[in-house]
Amino acid sequence: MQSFFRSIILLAGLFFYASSHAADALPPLTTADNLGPKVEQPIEFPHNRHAGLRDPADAGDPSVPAKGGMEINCMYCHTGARRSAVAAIPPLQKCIGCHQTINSVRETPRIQKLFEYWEAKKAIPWKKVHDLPDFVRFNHERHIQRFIFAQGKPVQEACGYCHGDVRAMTVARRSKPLSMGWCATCHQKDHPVDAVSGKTSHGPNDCWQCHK
Amino acid sequence: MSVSNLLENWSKVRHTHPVGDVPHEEYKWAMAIDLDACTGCNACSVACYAENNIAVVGKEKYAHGQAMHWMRIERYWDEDEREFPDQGAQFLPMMCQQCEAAPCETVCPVGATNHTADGLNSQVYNRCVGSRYCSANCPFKVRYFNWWDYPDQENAWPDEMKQQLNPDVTVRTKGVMEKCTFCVQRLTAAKNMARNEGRLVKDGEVQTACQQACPTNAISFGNLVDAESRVHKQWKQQQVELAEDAQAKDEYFTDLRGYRILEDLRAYPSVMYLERVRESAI
Amino acid sequence: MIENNFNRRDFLKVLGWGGAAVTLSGCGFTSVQDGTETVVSYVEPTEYALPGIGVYFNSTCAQCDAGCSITGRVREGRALKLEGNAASSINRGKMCGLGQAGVQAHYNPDRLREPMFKGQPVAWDKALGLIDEKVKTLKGDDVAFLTGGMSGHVKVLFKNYMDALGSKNHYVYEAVSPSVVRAANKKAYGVEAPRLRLDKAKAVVSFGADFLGAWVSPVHFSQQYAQFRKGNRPEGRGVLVQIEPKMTLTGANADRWIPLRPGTDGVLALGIIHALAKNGLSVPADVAAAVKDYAPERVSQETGVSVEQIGKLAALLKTHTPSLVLAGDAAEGYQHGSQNAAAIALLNRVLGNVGKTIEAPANVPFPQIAAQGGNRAALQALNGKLASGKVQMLFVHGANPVYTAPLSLKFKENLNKATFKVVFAHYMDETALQADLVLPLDSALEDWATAVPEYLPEGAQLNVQQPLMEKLHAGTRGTGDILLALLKQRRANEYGKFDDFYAYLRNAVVSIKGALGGGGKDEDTFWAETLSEGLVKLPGSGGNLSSKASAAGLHFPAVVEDAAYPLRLIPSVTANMRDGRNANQPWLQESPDPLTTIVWDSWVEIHPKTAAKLGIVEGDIVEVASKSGSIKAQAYLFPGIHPDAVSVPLGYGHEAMGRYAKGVGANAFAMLDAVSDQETGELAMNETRVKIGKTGQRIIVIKEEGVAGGKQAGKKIAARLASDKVDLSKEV
Amino acid sequence: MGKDIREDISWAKINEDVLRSLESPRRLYWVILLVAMLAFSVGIGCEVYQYNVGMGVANLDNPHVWGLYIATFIFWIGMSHSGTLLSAILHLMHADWRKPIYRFAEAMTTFSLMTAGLFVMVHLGRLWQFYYSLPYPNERALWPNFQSPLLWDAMAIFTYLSSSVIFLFIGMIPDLAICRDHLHPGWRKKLYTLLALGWEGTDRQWRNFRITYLTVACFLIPLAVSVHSIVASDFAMSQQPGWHVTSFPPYFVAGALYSGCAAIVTLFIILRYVFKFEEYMTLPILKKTVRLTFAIAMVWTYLNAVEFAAVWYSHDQAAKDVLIQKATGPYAPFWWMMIFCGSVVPLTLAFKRFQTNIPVLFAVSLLLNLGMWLERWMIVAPTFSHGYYPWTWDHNQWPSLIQWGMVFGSFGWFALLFMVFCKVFPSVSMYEVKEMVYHRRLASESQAAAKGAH
Repeated sequence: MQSFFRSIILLAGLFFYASSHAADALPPLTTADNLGPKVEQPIEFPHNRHAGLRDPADAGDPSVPAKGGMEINCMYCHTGARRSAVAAIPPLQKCIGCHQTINSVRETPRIQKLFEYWEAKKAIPWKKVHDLPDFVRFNHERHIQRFIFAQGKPVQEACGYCHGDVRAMTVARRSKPLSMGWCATCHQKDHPVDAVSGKTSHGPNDCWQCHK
Repeated sequence: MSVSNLLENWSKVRHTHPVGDVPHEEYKWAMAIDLDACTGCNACSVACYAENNIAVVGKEKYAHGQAMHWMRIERYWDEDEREFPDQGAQFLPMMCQQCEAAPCETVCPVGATNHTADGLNSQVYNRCVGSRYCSANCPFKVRYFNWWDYPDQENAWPDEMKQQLNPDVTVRTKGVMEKCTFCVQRLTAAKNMARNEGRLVKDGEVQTACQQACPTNAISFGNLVDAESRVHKQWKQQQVELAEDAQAKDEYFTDLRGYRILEDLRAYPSVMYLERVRESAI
Repeated sequence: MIENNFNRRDFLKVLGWGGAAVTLSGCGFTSVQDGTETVVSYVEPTEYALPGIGVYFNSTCAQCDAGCSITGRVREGRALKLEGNAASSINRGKMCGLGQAGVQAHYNPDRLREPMFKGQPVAWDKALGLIDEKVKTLKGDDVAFLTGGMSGHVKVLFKNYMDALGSKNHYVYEAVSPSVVRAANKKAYGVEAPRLRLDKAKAVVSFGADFLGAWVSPVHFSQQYAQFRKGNRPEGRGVLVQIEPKMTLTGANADRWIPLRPGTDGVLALGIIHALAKNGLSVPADVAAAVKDYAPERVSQETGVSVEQIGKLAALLKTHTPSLVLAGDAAEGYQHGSQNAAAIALLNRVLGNVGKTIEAPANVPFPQIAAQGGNRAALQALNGKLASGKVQMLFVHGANPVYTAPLSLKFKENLNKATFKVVFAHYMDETALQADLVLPLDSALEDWATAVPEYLPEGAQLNVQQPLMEKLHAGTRGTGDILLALLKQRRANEYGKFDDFYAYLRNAVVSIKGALGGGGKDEDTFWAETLSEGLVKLPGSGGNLSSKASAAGLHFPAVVEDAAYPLRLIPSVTANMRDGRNANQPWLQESPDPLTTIVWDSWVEIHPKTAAKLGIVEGDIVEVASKSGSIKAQAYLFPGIHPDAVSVPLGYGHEAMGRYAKGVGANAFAMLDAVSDQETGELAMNETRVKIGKTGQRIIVIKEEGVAGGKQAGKKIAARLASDKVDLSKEV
Repeated sequence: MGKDIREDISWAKINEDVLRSLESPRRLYWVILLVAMLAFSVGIGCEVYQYNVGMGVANLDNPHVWGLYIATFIFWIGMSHSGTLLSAILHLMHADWRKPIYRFAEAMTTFSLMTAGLFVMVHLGRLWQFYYSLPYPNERALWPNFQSPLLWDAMAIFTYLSSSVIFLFIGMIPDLAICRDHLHPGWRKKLYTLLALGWEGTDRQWRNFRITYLTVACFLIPLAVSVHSIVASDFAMSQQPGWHVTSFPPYFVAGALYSGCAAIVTLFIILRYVFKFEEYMTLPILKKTVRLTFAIAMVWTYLNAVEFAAVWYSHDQAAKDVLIQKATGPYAPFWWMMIFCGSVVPLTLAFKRFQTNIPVLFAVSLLLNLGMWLERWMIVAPTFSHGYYPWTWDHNQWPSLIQWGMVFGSFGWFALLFMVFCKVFPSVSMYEVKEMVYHRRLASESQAAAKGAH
């Protein structure tokens, strides 16, 4: 009987200990394998080419295709990010604007496809990769204003917190869970208000900040 | 929110009750509705349908009391049994009163309805499991439940009409509770803009859909904390205190017309009504 | 700023709105969904359309004729919501429910999508060709046009097309319009639509003018009403008395609502003058002579208004100057409607209101674009002509006469005597069903137009109606475009240079920019600013007003009772339904009638006393029968109606017009007796006498009001204070 | 009064009689089972329809957001109380006449709780998101609202249900061993072997068994009281007129015991007839149960009167209006029926000649249960029809057939579970009846001996 009670107490203790830890644990900060599902896009857009780091071997000769990326600022194309709730996919004209002068890749299949869309004046039906549920209101502008403009974080770090290391991707893939708990963990942390004052504040905790 | 967070902040849960020690900081959205100006024309109600993706339920479901009008206009008659209602009717726009100590909030089993820092009574559609306890406990009965899957109903939103849906407002599916939000999507947008400029939202910068439409300006809406706001001035002038369940002025200044409905239930509504005035001599 | 040569419809095409079908955002998915939805992306960027942020365009509301200016919110190429445009002196940024529902006219699933010839779809070229062929074979006089009230450049094109055909048969018809009062105003003040200044009046006595609900320009009047009610305005808080047999929304907001025996408005007006004269108001001798027979006792007996009440009214009007006396639908809808309106105008003259609260309207500098208000007499005239077989070809635009004509006119039969009927329509309505050729129109949110409202509260203004978004259906066309195409058939050299109506409109407006106050600006700037504002204020002098209301010839026939039809039918014009052209907008069907709170059906308002006499209770299906027809509808016991009258709302009972309108309620137009006002020939809307009988059926009335009725059960819910017990002076 | 049980029944006969109830069923059993299954499938059908189409099919509306689901939920929760009363409370009070009947009462507790739980589910607008209301760490980092009485409710019911199951099971262990020992090999034997946990009836096992059984019984009593008190809080903690009543918790508990006792009488009669348990479920035991029922009925009537008085003298006009509405409004027939069934009908139980009259008792017990079901409905519905806000008063909303179908189906579900239980497990506690017979014999022998010695 005693041993029975002892083992019961031990088991119960273990259970409560384990579950209180489980209940206190943070949700995972990335998806299991760091990669969301692969999304088929009409054109396999190489983010690494555009936003990736420069390869020192690239001499800057425009006629020779570069091996590395071009370190283009995310917001050069996703112009909505700093002024709208949605980051926005660049209009086709923006792609063409550069590519009509880049002859070195003009005949590659992807660019040819791009020009086909342009000539037909048809918008490219990109698929959403980071698609939050429709009842969620995520505001890019607030986050960009806070972390890039007020706090002075590097663009790719700030964007990368939710979008992962896009510099290394071709077609963008989701690498963070984007679950509610994941958002909340960051909102609970204190972040510097700006680059100088040393004041901090945490993200809003109201349901209606994100739920619409 | 982890357990330790929950425990640490337990005392703050729902502590937005309007007691002196926890004042509202930046915003406290509130309304004043002048029943003297209200003509009962229904413009506010239709504007609310347009802004908030409210489903048209159709005749049959209306008959079953399943209408979704977040803002309803009530029409009252005098009760003195005269042959004719020769002093007209009384109209009252009624919507969620955004109570400070909202009876609906405490009873929700999943915490789908909460108080925001701006003093709004939020309803999170996706969190709702549909126990309808909030509506059961609402004294004003201004919460509306999705008894049917309206997006799937044949004539609620035919394909063409789907294009009118406001992308800033969730389309509610069956089984969730909904109610007036004080057009929170507009408030959020206004706050966002003000934030970019490093300031607070100014009075008049944001209007609710009903206020915007109202042809007689009967509805005023704004930030009660902002001493410059019209709403603040109205509440102050009418001596209606947010944190009281009986107004001192009711005893001493009976010539003021501000009041809140069912105030004695201690829900502390955020909507002040101004009594209708009628000429006594004619 | 909007670019040159801008035609937004085409522009949106260039924009290449790649946004896939609108997703129904809902609570369905609770987790992240990758790669299922398509992102909104554009081919070419535009400065002002940023995804995720609404863009606002100014335009003009086309839901009624008041001409309110609107601002439409557009996101990702879709018009979402309409709000008032603060720049307009008509609505000053406000709107009514009817206007809000404008988006539902646009997105209505039952809109016509392609031209129909004898029930079969037909290409536009073919359709226009058919018209071309037909008009070639006809003389100008064989062709007639039936349109709603119109103004602006569409009106100009209509007139020009008529000229091109040599037709002078233009019938401007509005089933619900203040046409008798309009004529009476012309006689009394020299203008049809004088400016009414409720905001300056200390007291308003309205004989059945539902200016808060559905009369003339309700949003404007509502704003004036709010001013009028302000306790802290210099004139003090205004007093509103509404005198009418059936309580309207305005009546429900009056300080005193006086139920009047139907049709005795003029008698009461003269009675008040009599009482005023007795109270010491100086009254011109001719007037005093004319009213000498209208002693309070006699007036009281005829009108049912107590002597005491008449005295109170006179006392009110004597002390509260300036005041304003209005004549509305309830006063004008009789054989002697003109007399009623004239008597009321006389009362205004006696009170010295002319020039104070009744002011001269602004002159519209270009008469060809000024509003041409419709009336009911036009339909009767056309009907006569159709009956005689003189009309071979009929164009119908902005009217649904098959629905709104009383059955007693036999309009439908007469209409079919015309051999070729062309109907411009948004929906397959009752009239379009009778047409040989139906031309589907763009919605008001897709079409270009200009409008000059008939009732101009301040200076004259030219409202611009412009597309807020790309066309929803490829097969529809704008009225202007159709007319331009028709004109090109006849006057190619004159109109051939315009590619489309947009080009015509731009040219027409820009060419008179000097007169429109844009003399100093270059054309593009002026045009861009005009579109951006949504309206142009027209410079121009105020007109003149004369005060020549006279007592001469005022005569009121004794009310003749009809034993077989003991009750008076008052077809009511409600703010939601009006003449029924918006009945297919579900928001309006679901928006409860303010007074009865009934939705999705028509009803018969009966005073509880009358109902008790007839043994009718709420929900009884009753048959209301006149000499000319009958309808069946649910009874609603309504205290705000004269016991000698019953009231049925107009606008319900469509037999076509799509899923939301068809079969909802009963059509009260159908049963009206074809009795006309003796002076103007306008159909007298309130002259129909009816009897009422139970059918034995009973239903539960579908309404917002609950079992407590209008009672508050002793709680302070909708509270009221007497004006002498409240201090309004310090109010914010 | 006759003896509760014959003192000369041999233990072998007890085993034989009870085990016979586990053998191939009579036709009547199949008929009952079939009817129960049909009823249950009606309920299932209604729920499938409601799940797919929306709660609207239940004909609920604003303000009538709750209907028969909640009323019937309370009813079934109430039913569950008598099992605990008989098995735990009377156990602690050494009332040994409970012994032949407590097993099925305890089973009734468990099954009615399971039925009640279903009503919480079918009531939800989004049943598929039910898990939102469970407190467990999740990727949303969200917890349910611990302030909500509905959440307390869910927790209380789960605790009570799990405790009841444990209690039922522990009490059955010695009997399961008997079953194991007496049955031919087959799946049942395997089941009993598994469940009997190696029971051999050693002294050590008996001692541990007694302690455990007593401990769980002690644990269960406060739970039983708390469960219905918490269900009462769903109403009492709200603000609505007619619900915001301080005396609701005891009132609910009394009502629960009342309906439970009435149900025990009903099931007593049915089991006695179906399984021919006349030897064990004797009329004297029935009489004791009936007297207990009568006593509780009077307590309930008293508490009812207290509630009315409290409302009447409270100066809370809204609550008073609701009470008047109940007595005179559209719900009046049901309300008066409730008073009649709940307070007048039990008066028959005061008469000795009815206390053992089986047909009368059967009818009375059904009426009592009807009354108690109506009571729950009269708590829920009238407040919605006549709340604080007059504009939304709605006296004309009645439950649709879907709601009735599910209420009907729940009785099928309950009967199904109960009938299956009775066929699989001994519905009369063999070892305790043996104890009872033994104790009674000892007592009468010692009495007789004392007489003889005199």
